[in-house]
Amino acid sequence: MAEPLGALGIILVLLVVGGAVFADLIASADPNKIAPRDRFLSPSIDHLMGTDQLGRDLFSRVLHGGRIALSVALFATAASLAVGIVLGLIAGYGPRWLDNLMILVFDALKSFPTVMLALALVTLFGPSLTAVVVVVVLVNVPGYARIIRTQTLALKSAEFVTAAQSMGAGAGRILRVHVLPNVIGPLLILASMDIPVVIAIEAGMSFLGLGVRPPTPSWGAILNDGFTAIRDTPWIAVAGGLPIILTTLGFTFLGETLRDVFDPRLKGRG
Amino acid sequence: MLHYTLSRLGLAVLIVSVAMLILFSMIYLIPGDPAAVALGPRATAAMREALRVKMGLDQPVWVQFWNFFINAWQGDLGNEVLSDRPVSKVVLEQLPYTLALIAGGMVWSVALGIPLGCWAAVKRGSLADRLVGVLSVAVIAVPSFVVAIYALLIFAVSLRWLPAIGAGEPGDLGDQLVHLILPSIAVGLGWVGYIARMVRASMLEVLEAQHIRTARAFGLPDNQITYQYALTIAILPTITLLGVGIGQMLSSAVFAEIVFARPGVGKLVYDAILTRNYPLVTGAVLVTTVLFVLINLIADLIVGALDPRVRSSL
Amino acid sequence: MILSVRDLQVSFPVGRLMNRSAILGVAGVSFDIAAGETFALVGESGSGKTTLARAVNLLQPISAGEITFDGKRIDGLKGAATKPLRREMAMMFQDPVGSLSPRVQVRDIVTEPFRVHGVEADLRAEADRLLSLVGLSGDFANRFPHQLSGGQARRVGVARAIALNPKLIIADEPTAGLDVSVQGEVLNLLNDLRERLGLAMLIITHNLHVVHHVADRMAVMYLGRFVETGETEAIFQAPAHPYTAALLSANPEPDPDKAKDRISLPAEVPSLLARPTGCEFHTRCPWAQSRCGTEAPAAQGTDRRIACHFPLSPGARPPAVQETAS
Amino acid sequence: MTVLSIHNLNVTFSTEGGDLHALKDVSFEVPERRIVGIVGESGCGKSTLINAILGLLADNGRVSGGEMMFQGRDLSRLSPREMTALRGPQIATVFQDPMGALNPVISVGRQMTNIQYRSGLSNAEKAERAVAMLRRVRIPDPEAALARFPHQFSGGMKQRIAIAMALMMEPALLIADEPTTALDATLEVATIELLQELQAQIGCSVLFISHHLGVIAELCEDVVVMYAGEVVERGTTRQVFNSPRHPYTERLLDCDPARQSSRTRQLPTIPGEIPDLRARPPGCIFAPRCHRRAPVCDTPPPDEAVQDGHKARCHMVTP
Repeated sequence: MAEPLGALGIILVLLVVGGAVFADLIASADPNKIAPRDRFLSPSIDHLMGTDQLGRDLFSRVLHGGRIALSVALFATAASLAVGIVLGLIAGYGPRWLDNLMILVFDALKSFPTVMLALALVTLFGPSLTAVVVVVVLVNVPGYARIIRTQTLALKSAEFVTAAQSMGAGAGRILRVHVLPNVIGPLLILASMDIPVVIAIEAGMSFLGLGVRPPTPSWGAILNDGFTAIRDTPWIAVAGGLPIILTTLGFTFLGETLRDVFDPRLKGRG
Repeated sequence: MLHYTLSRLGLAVLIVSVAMLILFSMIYLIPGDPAAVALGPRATAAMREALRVKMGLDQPVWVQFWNFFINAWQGDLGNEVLSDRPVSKVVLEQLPYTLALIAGGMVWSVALGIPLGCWAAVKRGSLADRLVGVLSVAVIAVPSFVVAIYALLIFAVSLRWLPAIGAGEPGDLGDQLVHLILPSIAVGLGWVGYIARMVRASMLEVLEAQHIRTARAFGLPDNQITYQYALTIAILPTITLLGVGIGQMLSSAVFAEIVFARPGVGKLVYDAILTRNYPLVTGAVLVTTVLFVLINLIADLIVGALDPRVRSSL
Repeated sequence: MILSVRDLQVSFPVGRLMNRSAILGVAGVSFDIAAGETFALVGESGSGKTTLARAVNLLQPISAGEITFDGKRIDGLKGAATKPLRREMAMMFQDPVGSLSPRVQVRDIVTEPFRVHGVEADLRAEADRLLSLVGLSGDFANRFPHQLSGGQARRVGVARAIALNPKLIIADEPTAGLDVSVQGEVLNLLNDLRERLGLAMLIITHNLHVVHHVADRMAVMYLGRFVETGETEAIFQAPAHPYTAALLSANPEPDPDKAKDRISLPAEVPSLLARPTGCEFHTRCPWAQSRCGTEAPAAQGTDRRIACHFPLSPGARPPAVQETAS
Repeated sequence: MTVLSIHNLNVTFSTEGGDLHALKDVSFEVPERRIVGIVGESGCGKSTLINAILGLLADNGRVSGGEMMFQGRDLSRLSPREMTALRGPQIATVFQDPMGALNPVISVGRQMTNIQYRSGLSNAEKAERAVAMLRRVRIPDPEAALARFPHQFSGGMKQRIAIAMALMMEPALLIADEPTTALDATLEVATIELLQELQAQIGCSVLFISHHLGVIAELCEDVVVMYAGEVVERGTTRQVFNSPRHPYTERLLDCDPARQSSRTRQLPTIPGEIPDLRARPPGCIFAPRCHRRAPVCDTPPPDEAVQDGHKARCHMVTP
């Protein structure tokens, strides 16, 4: 992958992160302030992206929506990683029957189509950000755990691990010193490349009205507002979709470049 | 091969069973009384109790699960709340629309993705390779529902080239196909990228293999090496990936059906959630899960049939 | 005796559900190693030599037999009970680089036994001491395994093995993957350390010539059994089992005038799933007679034990081969 | 008549750390119907040499000088298409790893008929030739073997199948790249005998690469000793093994434990490491490790002829 792509990725990511962090400074308008007189205004100097059906400033809502998207992405990814690593190490290094059982559960979890799983969960527990995080963890953990498990299994019979066993080292020490440092690198890279996927899940669930609850600004929710009024006020849909596209592209380009730099062996995988 | 087929089949049954257990646990974990939730706030205590007995909620957990499990394997997913029709029947009515959409997305993404990936691998390092690489990554990154909405906005609303909503007139194949174009673009676009990348990566891996070097050392023509010696091996992981891909397309199909107001399982579930029609939701989730497992099973069997190493392993 | 092994068997399950059975990777072997002695196990791939070594090191469960180490029965020990033993018995593995943890510095690799066994020591000083014992300068302490050549990595492996002054070192193919010019270095180092530290060694190798220069006694393995055991020098002077003779001739002196008298073995090594009847070597033995196909030979002798009905006399040549070139 | 004559061959790889001069002024000949051995330790350039001859150098490598004359044509000047036409029918190769050398998803018979695509024979004739060749390498039940896949054969049989494929087209030159290294010692003997026998029948020349001195001594008539990408000594096997003139050859032969017929506790070694090929010393490449080093060794050594056909690249050689 060419370096310029990485640079483009960094710029996009910085824009999105900067916009989210400094949302209050950049956009003076309150993202949730309802102004019935200003409904459906097209983009102008006052409202860079126009306003929605409740007269809220879309530019401000988009920037604040970035906060939701990024924090959900980071938190859910970190949670998936923690759970995935622990379960993967247990499955890979533990007894055979436990491994078989865990793999079966992972496979069963993966056999739910993502959105179907999300729909089922939300039906049962109600729409919320927690539901989004739970869905992301349930979707990611089987994959992460499998990667760690496969590599742990391969390392289990590696000579340097057998050497540590023969020296009398316990399972904890072997996993910590000899296994984890050798398996975590590729997973971190893959997880960083999953950030755009997580952002898409959050936006998608919010689009269906199953994620954040109104009036909290979210890109998916804005997109849904735009979709409802797509024939008359297309700019709302554009305002909701554009940040999703730019963010996922930015993180993907950055992740690809990072992977090529740190771990060329993984090239083209995933 | 028989052993392989049977063990794969057994595994698939096991996975579906565990998936049922997970789904059942989720239902069982619902805070509150499912009967009360199903009947709404205006129901009397007697009505709730009657429904509890009817739903078997008065029995121990394991009996409830066993009943659910046995009934589900027999195709009985309960009745939906609104019209009291069998859930399985309602879901199966909608399934063909979803399958048509997935097939549409799969066909064009395979037809484009495999040649692109092959081409990029053979022309490794060239401008074409890089271009395919960047475009693949880009189309993978953009979520399918955004593609769906933008496609709707551009081709249906602005340009008015293609119809925006519905699945077309029943019986009119041409109209149905026209209505399929935009949704299958939305569903398949990312998969062009996935497939191209996968084919490229596994082609490159195979082309490095010792036996390819041997084939070159025997002076075989490049085309034969690429297509007969390398692609036959490189295609195997791609077939597995396609099995997984159909599961992801089931997800994308939900969005595409909602955005383009198409009938289908996705639209069905979405509407069921809005009307709190829970048996329909869980039933549809189970059906799509079984479908997904079945497709993966088929992909595994195809790989097995194509790979002599698997074929002869008992 | 530092190590006594009696009738050791290791079996592996094979097949699935319906037709499950077991094969014997090690099919009943006995040997002793005295303190300070070097004993070598020689065999080709599939002979069970590595399995045997792993069983002695309790890395592989055994199915029958006894292992006595330093006067104590150790077979059947599990989990924490094996820990004291692991200070006394160190194992070196085949792959010089691959047996070193890739993300750990050499300094921490050679002192890992101290950490594992909670031995209080100045680890920095210990690392320097161990590295200088194996002839590496202190600069190597900061390197990672992939920054070492095969010979250097092997030395680091040796340093780790001797870290806690074990009584026995088990070395699995100590010269595998090394160039001839480096093999000598490693063998010299092992000889040298053995004399200075009074170690006993169990060396596993497929290369007979390695054995010649380091081992006091040796055993030749075929299909999980010893076919010949004895003083190394005596076996090299006059191999008595036909398999030993074939192995010895398979690795000839690089001399164009002498190289031609190899003993060539027809057929391939039989599968452990279908062990031949009688003497298990008879399917490939140029000297085999009808008795060999029906009756298993018992190992004869005390110091020198040979499992063969018709041991070779010194300098024996295979009987005129009837038809190998058809 | 020589089949292959390599003269002052240089191969360079461009790497991130600068140009790597992998082969420097390599010269030797493979006469007709003779078996020439190339011996050297890891990093000596054996594999690069084979890849250069076959025109299969990695993308970052190139022939940067010299010529490789094969039947009157310089291999380094042939187009990829002409090279492809030579590989197989004229120059055949057996590689080291019998496990990976055959395509896992194509049947043995199909692979053996595929490589005869230029022969113009009918499919039945191609299959017949394949069966005949498998019989010659002693594969049991060769007709049935055609329908089987590589994983259904043992390592030794796979290597014999690879040999059968290489010799089926009766090439003028067979390149054998450590064909017995992955095999057990007793199988190695059988494989070498088979190679010897087939070579005599077919009458091809063989370029046999090995790090195993004993095998070279047994099989080869001529030997080329390589060190760090250079040919340091060459001659008939007797000349080189009985009276080595280059200090490296001398030491290498000493190091072989098989040479120490009496038991010793102090085996000879060659101290030091192969130099970085990105920065070759101006003088003799072996000088830093040489026990006979003199000031003159800082200048490039001559390719000194010791006697008829026996040459050593060393200042210290006196004819």
